[in-house]
Amino acid sequence: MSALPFEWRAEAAALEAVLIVATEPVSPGLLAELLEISVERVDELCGALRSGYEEEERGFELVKVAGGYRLQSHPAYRAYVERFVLDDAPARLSAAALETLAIVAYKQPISRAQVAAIRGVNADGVIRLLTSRGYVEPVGRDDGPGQAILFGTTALFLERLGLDSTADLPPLGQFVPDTATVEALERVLRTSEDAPVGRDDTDRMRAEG
Amino acid sequence: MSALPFEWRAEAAALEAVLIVATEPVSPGLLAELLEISVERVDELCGALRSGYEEEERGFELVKVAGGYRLQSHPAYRAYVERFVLDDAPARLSAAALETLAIVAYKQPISRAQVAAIRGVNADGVIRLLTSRGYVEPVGRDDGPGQAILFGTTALFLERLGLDSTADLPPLGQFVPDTATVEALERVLRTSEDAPVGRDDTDRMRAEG
Amino acid sequence: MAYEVHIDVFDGPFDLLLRLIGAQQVDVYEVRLAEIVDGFLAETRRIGELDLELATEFLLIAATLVELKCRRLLPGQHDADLEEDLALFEARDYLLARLVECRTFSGAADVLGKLELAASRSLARRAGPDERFERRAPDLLAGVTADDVVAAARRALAARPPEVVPTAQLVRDEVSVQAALDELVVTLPEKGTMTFRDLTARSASTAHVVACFLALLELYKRAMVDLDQVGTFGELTVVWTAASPTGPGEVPVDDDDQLVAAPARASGARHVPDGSGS
Repeated sequence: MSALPFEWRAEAAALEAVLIVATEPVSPGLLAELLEISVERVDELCGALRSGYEEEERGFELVKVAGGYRLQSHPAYRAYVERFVLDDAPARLSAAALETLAIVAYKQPISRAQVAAIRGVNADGVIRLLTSRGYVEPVGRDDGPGQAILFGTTALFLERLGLDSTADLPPLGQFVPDTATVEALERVLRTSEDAPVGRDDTDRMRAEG
Repeated sequence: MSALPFEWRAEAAALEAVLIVATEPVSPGLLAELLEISVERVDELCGALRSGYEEEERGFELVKVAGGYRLQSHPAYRAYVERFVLDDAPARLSAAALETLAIVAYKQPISRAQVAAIRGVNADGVIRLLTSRGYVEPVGRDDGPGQAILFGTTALFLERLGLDSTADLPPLGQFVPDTATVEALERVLRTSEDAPVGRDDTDRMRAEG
Repeated sequence: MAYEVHIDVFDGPFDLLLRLIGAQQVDVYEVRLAEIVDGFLAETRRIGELDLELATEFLLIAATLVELKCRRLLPGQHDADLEEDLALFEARDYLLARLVECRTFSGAADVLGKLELAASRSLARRAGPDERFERRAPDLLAGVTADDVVAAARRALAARPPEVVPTAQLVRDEVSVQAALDELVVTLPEKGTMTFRDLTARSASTAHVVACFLALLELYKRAMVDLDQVGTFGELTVVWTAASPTGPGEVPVDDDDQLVAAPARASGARHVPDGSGS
């Protein structure tokens, strides 16, 4: 607190008081309203608190997730917290569930059929699982004749991934396979008989597994 | 933190990490066990943290209540917290939240996962709300490997419903209605309450009044 | 958990095989799909229950392998006319685009998994306001009666339709009436009398139940069983009436109803009668 300019201290402390009783991330807008200050000031104050906690090496930290500020335990003390909170740890998602979640996250709003088209298999079961976990929810209906339900990710999804908004997802472009990989795939798909699979090609690309 | 002797800092931070995630006061004995230090040391560390927060004029304070340590908002910022609690609080339970409460009432003791299995959607948010309002409380732990927390209804819940014990709840009976009845029920509910019959507990209940 | 294949040319997780083929380290020509499918079925039998996610993953990769293999087996471009050429190119581009898209999202999924893992190291504060603020919060149960609670409980406990696991598309074309018939002519003489419910209690899919039902009709047509049902939707009792036990394969089915083509869409499975009610 002492690092803050004197006139900011009371406001910063008021923020701390509200955040300590909050059960969900609190939006900067609501905080601004409560303290009767601007949203920019809220962001500035929270930034100052955050770096203060960091410098003082506190056991908690202030983060912005799912569009709001919240206090949480510092990852460095995970072992103690885990010992303290026995259950609650949500089960990790399987590879298939994560892949479907990634598709919904990047392509939302998206229908079951569109997810299935990308994954190449029926996605109903996985989407039901993700919905029951609260990561994904129906956000609307398609205009088309079938009026398919469209799905999007939830605030819980952002919270669980520690993201402020879906705009903070790493750009999809960086995951597109590089040219060499695409060319290798294309070679395999080539049907011409006079282009047998060359053994000398094998070193060009290593399997990732 | 800087006011503490260097060798104490990590322990004090670990205490902060546990206290920030705790929803109930944590006994010095449990804290000592978690950190593998003596109870006296826990009391010393908490004392140091407490006076540190005071000196730094933080918005939260460390207090000892009901035989345990807890972080809570500082009385100086009571007005902000009250405004926040009023602003944030829903005026009444949504149909979905009432259903979750009813499941706990009739099936107690019951874990979060079991509630979710019956509701078909994640119920953590609703259970958190019901717990924070004092209608539902942890009553034990499952014997199973996960040792999931089991929830039951509170005395406050009975009081608000004007019941002496949960045995006075109307019998659930062998109630397996056909689809038509269910639809009729839902229609009645929709018209008699202005609350929509939410299928999704994850979008938290909003104030209606 | 990933399903692993054990075949002559390869030993390891299935998706790795796909990647190796992509990297041209294993010739798709040398991969016998039947061997892989048999291995998978054996594994499924060993586990005892069908892991839907595993099976789905298996199908996705198997389908891609089949497509890859088809490309390799197709005649060279010299034999095809222009139109077929174009169609081939189109199909190839489509497949390539799909593979690239799949890879893109599996890369994104890896990163999401890492984010999730990192975030799980911290736990949010969720304590809420303490008792000093209790009286400030409005009573959420105002106006709620015990009758409202019991009504809500009934709604919650009874209104949800039973979960239908869409296994139908996983067994498409693999469930045959003949196979069901072969099972029945072994099981029924042994038991003499059985209810249809017991008969199909261990069926893995709706399609298998349907196959059993069709097989029963076949046996009924041949006067080898007697069927008895007390009223609509009542229990269906099957009595073996044929003189001597018959071995598998000895009762052939007409080719026409050989295969039970399960509905392609999972939602369709809900409308397939479970047989016990007709």
